Amino acid sequence: MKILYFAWVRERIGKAEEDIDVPASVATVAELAAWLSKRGEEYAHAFVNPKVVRAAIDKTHVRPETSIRNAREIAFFPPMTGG
Amino acid sequence: MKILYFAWVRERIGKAEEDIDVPASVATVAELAAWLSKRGEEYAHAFVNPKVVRAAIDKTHVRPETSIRNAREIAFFPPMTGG
Amino acid sequence: MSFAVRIQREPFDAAAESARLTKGRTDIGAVVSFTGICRADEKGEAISALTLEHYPGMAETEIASHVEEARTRWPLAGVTIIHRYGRMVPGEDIVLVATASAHRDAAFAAAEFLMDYLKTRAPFWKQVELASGKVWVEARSADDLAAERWNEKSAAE
Amino acid sequence: MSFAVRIQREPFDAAAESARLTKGRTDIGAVVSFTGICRADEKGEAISALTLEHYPGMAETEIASHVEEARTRWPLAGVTIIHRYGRMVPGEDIVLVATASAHRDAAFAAAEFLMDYLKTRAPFWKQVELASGKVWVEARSADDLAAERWNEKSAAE
Repeated sequence: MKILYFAWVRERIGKAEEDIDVPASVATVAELAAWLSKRGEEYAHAFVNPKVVRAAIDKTHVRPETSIRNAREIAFFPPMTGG
Repeated sequence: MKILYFAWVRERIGKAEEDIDVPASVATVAELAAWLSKRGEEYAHAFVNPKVVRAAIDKTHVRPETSIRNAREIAFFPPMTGG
Repeated sequence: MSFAVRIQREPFDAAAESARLTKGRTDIGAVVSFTGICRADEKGEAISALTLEHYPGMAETEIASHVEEARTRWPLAGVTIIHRYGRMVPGEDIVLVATASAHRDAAFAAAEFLMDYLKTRAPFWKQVELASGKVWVEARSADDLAAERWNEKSAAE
Repeated sequence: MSFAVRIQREPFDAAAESARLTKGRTDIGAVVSFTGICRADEKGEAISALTLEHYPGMAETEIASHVEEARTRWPLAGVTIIHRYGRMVPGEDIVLVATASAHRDAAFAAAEFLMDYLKTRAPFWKQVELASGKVWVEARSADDLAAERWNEKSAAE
């Protein structure tokens, strides 16, 4: 599964994207964030306050409880501050 | 007293401005409009529906009951349609 | 600070006027520019031209006093208003309101406030040329309502 | 009809973009243009530059879908949105939203709706360069509230 990181999520994890084999037991966006945060200190730091991290599946905003089944690309990022 | 007319008030009366000696008994804007409307058919036509004619004294919007004492310049015109 | 009101027969350059508001400044985060343009129809009827008549002297003073009122309501860094008079054909610019502020809410609100005023209270009168002849445009009650809301807000504050 | 969304690193010409919306048309009575500009301060602190990061692909699609939503809400004759990414210094234009319609209320409302969206929901992230170093700007709750009001309106209709 392709996972993208933006802004300070990207900076904390230290990479903009990666391909990861996610176990089938990880079913939702929130579970994926929890699973990632156990991969190392940099991930734990990025997801220390999971409520402020937003996500998109295949370039569409999703909620923490959204299923990641069939997702090709999942992105994690802080609240948007454009314009 | 200098009196100005704009838009269809001007067209109906047939002039853009004139200097008139207004009797001292004419005290308010509404009374001036009524007095003017007796000066001829063109005036009567302009003031046929006095409620839709607006007025300004010395370039400030005024109400029908406003006194015309001390006015140097009085203008009559339809509701504004700028912009 | 740049606050300017111009009443003129000549066309204007909306882009250059907006650019002037921000030139050399780094405290402006938002510029809103409204351009009113002569359409080829008025209330559903085709028109070939419009003519705007105004009350010289009163128009400038009244508009300037509304710019002052906008400055007391919102933190503005600049305002430019240009209103043309005379005859214009469809496609020609009629009026420009440009506002500048640190933040977008003030710039948007001031531009709408000033346009609502110009449509209903500024001493301008519009005549259009229909196929059947020239007619004076009647005041739209929707425009009056748009201008009224600012008074309601003020009264409610 | 001209509806365009561009995400680009390069500066844009706000004036030329607004002019393009009305070129050759006589059914447009109102053009509202909003330009967002890099200020020399962020929440009271001096900044020397900002950098905007975005999610390529998602940004274009999301913004275009909000332009579509604006078209269903208001009768629009054209919309142009340009959002830059990369590093910008104070005084540089960041974002442009230009809307065209027969009447001013639709043009104003659509421009505000689209700006509220861009500020809160479009996938862009802003980092500023303070004297003390680079920091990511936190989302402002005022901006979220501004975007929320469109949902409330929709729910109330």
